[in-house]
Amino acid sequence: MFRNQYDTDCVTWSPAGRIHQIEYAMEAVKQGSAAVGLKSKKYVVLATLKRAASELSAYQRKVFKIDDHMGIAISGLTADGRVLSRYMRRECINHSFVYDSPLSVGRLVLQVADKAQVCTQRSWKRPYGVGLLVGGYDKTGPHLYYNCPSGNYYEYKAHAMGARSQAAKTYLERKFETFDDATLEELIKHALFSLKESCTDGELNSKNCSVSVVGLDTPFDILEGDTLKPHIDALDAEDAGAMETDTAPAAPAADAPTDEAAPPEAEEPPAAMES
Amino acid sequence: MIPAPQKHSYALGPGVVAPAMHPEYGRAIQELNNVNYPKAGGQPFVVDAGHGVGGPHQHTQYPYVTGTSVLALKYKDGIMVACDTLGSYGSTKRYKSMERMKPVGKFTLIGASGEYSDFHYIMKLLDELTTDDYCHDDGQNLTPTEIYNYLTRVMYNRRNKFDPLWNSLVVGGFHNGESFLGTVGMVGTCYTDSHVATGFGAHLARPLFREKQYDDMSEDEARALLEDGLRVCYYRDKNSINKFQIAKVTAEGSTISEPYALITEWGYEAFVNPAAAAVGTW
Amino acid sequence: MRARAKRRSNTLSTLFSSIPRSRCTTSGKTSVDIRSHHRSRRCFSGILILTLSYNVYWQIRPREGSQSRCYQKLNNLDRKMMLSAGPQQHGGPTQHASWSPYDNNGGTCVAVAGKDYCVIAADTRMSTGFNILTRDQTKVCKLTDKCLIASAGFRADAITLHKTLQTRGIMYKHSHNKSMSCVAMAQMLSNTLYMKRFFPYYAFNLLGGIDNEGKGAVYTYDAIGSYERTGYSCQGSGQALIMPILDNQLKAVSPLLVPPQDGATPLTQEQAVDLVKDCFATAGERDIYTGDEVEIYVINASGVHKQTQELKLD
Amino acid sequence: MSSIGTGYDLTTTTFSPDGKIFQVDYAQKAIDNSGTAIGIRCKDGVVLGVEKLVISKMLVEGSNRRIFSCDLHAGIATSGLAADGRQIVNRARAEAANFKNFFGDAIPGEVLCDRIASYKHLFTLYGTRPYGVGTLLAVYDEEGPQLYQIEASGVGMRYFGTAVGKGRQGAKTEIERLKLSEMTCREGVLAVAKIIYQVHDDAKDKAFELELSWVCDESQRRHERVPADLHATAETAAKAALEDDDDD
Amino acid sequence: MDFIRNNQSQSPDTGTTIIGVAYEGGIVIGCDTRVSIGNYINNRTSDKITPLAENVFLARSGSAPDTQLVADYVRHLVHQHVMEIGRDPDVKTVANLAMQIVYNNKGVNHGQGLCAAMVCAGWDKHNGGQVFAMPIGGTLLPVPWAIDGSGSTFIWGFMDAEYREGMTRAETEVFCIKAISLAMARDASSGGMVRLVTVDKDGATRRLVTHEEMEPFYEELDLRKVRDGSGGVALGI
Repeated sequence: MFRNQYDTDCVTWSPAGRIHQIEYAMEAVKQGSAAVGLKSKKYVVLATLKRAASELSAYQRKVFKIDDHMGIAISGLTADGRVLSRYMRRECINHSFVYDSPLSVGRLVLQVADKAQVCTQRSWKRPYGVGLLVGGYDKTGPHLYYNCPSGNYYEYKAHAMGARSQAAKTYLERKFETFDDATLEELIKHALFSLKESCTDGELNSKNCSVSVVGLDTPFDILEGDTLKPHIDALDAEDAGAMETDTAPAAPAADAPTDEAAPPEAEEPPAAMES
Repeated sequence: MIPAPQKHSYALGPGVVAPAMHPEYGRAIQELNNVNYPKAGGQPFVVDAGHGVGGPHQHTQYPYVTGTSVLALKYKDGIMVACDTLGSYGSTKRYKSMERMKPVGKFTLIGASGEYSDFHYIMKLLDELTTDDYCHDDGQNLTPTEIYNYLTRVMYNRRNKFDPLWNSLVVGGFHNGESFLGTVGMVGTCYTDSHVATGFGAHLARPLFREKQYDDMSEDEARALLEDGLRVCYYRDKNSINKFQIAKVTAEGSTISEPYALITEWGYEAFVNPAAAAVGTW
Repeated sequence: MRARAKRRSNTLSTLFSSIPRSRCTTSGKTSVDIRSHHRSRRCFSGILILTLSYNVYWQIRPREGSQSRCYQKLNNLDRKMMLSAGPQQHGGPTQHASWSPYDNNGGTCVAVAGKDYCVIAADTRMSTGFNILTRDQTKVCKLTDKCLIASAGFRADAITLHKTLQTRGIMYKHSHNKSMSCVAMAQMLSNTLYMKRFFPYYAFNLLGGIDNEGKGAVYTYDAIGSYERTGYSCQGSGQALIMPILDNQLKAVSPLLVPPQDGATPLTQEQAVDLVKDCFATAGERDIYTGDEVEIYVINASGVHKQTQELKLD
Repeated sequence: MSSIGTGYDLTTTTFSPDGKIFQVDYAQKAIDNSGTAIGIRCKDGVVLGVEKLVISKMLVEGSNRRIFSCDLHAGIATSGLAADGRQIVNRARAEAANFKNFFGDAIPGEVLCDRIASYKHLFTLYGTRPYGVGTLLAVYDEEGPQLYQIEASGVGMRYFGTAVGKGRQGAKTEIERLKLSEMTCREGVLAVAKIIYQVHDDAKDKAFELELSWVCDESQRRHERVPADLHATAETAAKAALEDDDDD
Repeated sequence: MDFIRNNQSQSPDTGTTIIGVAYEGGIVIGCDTRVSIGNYINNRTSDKITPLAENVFLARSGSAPDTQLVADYVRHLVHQHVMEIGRDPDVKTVANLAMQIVYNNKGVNHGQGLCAAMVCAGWDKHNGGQVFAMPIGGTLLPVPWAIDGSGSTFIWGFMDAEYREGMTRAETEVFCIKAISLAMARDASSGGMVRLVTVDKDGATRRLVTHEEMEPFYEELDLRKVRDGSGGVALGI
């Protein structure tokens, strides 16, 4: 791995005006297993791929409920993610204690981002090594945000992060314009389809993935195991059907050229520096 | 001693500080002032800890410049609030153009009876909150209910410190097609209703409201009823003057009228010689 | 110059018993801060120690001859203010303002537990003195799917107590991945009340719900956290009117029995609801703080069900 | 003197032998690589404009703004690291709120500029890195409309018109041609939009969103986004002007 | 010296009359000059009008140390502020600082708060002449005129009846002198002379009016005549 003298802490600018430590922290997000998020006009769906440390271990937790109207999916350092989720929960509780209303998703995301920025500018700290997909529903409707270790945050209509997320992203980029009016069922389906693109070791099943939903009159809920199974089964059924009809756009094979055109490495670092 | 800027958790808004900071507040403030401290975060449950920190204790143990009753009711298009413009000083009618109703954001209105300086302070807290909303510019502004709940916390927590804000507040607003009307007292007593009144008005005007107010009443009816309430208060509350403002909040936003006077009735025949029927009485 | 400095420090010592301290903030503003070290804040614990029973409301008010420092403070108010045409001059000393941190907003709560259900009910009147503040203020708060609390007394305290319990319930759920049981909630309510023992919540609480075995449970409290599981109970302004009826109709289980009994009443759910309605109708006749409407919640295996009953509006 | 590899450019606490603090220069570099932000002071107010580069088509339109209000009467446009920019904005908001709390009135432009500049300067002094963000500050206070620019180094200066970011050179040249003292903000908005479209480099960056804000008499001296219709007009006019240029 | 000893524990109180009146283009702020401890007048020529800035003045009533302290702090803060903004401060800014010090110290003096009833007035280029009433308790109100102090109780009626909008500078000064001397005529705690400060766009002018220049009121002797040897003649009889 290439190294230089400007990349050992986050308080050193490189001559090109970059901060390598932040970019490395963003690499940590890519090491985590994939998570995707997408929204319609009424709902937000987060779907995650869970890893198990060994055959004998349980699958890791990737999704955290923050409040009835909000939840997050994480990729990267789980411990960092838990710290942030605890912080977010506390903020939500505080807010509803004082105002008797749920905290705005955007405002909380902004706070988290500001918190993350502080870690990119102190010699005794390191950036958070975790990316958050925040899905929530508030006064202004459903929102999907991505919080980056750099302290940047973006509001997306659909997004994917984590290992091999580019494949999922490609799927979403192709389809996201149809999400606005999609039903919850369809959204979940799209989430699982896109997640599947990022899944390499084996099949998607109700154990290694989880889906969470939140939206209009729908408190945040995590579908795992048995509650998820029907959706996975429906997916498999449709998958089989799709093979015969419109398989072309969704087929993994079609992704290869796109992947080259926009490799994740090319896209992410400027994102840290920019806008 | 000096007017210290409010330090508060961004999560909770001005006047609201996390309890984790509270025991060692001085240190926490230092950390907040420190550039290195993240300006976000906080823990639950202590509202308005900005008080008595470091500096001397603040206690309004006595109200000085005070306003009397505030009356309010719901009607078809929203809510209507009214009060006079007198700032009493004991029983001196000292300031006669004191506005006791203020808008908070576009769709909420606060009316205050009690100590004016405390009301001023409360408005400062709320202005900080609304300015914050303005700056975020994300379409999320405080709703009347949120303001009401926030004020309840502020009043209650000051009471907990034996340092009450000496006010009874009326919070009225209109949001998402619904009227809101509530009131908060100096110890945090709060309730919402279709009509409310603070101070003397609770005794003098509310019986009228109970009889005549209904949520679908027209604006003219509502105004007439409210003016009846004001008139009764003016007849029987010595700390009131015949100079009133009436305000409403509807889907269009809030408006506060210019001060105006009510026609009062002093022409009853019996008033000429009230003791005529029983000579020797008063 | 010297004389001036002297005057200033004299002033300060009389005013604040401390000297001003300069302090520089990071934003480059220099500001001056005076700190007061007078210990008035502490004195409150002095009087509040009196408040062992839950007659707190009366004992906490300043009494004739009670010379605890904080009330001296209240009484000595504004000697100086007199000189500048302060309000007192006009109103005379009788206008002296004082305040109590408590109010009593009245209201009555009743709860009855059966084998597999719990009924918990409260009226909706909120009053202060002879004034009805509102006729439609719920006193009942849902804490979990299987546990409700009803509180009479000082509304602001009750609201805060309910919010605190709800919040802790959420935190518990976040960290344990399950809701708090009714039994746990009952213990936590006791702890919460006891923690504020020296400045108590002036709230009279009943906690009702279904316990882990599915049995109905009623927990009854005093203001500072002493609590007991019973089969039925009543709290609030109508307590003295309703409790005899309940005792008459139902038999309390002796707390001396070994092993302890849960005390659930033998009534069916419908009978229990009827009994509660009768109780409120009775209290509404004679207690000015009870009236307007009763909200009756039934908690059983199928969830929480609400019904209401009209009371007199007088 | 070259900086790289000398070891004099690794921390803000090190001067190079010829008296430079290279870390500040490097931070400036991050700003220079970022989307252009420009501000002009017209006779009745100040206009801010930003070329916000869009990194993904799945982003929600209008999100991640780079122009912020920091009080009713003051706004900030940032260029450089967005996350750093927000910290500056937070600080500016806190300063404005503190000032209002303390003195009971809106913070004057020069004071706010001063406070932000001091804050940035602090980060060039010790164990932190300088902020990689250039700031344009638009204020309309009792003394009239004012435009300030605060650099990463902590230098704050008042301008009639200025620009930061990638296209700053071209933008400044264009601004110099404007008769700012005779211009209203309505005209200013059109000019700003046009300049941003002109300096945008299609070859390097594809998509961008134009952000416009103003604080002027027409907006009741409040800093707010330019009204949607005017924004649309400005954008159309800018695109048209660009095509005209291409034709020539 | 019983009359002093009995009051030793008390700080001097400026049982006082103070006034501030705005006119088109400026303000007049005025006070009497008496400071007493109990019945003893310990200063008969005091100055209760304190400059807070070049263009803003504070008339103080209440406890002398309390109000002096407030004034000192405000001056300190205003100096810093003036340096930061590089021009004279706005009147409302200065008044707000004074108010905040009073409001934020409600708990001092064993819970009594600062005994400070003041009138703050001045002129600035943004808003012209302004008067702020600052009664005890930390209330701050912009008003066309304000009076305070023990003597003010005697002249509310006069102020209500005689104040009118659109007075000139000279008329306003006469109005203020008359108001204060009326108060001095009935309030034992107010007396001595009348001090005035007039502030307009050209700056502040001080003026001191002695008894001998003042018009006598009901049952008073005309001191103007005492001085010129024509003897004191009771008026209005």
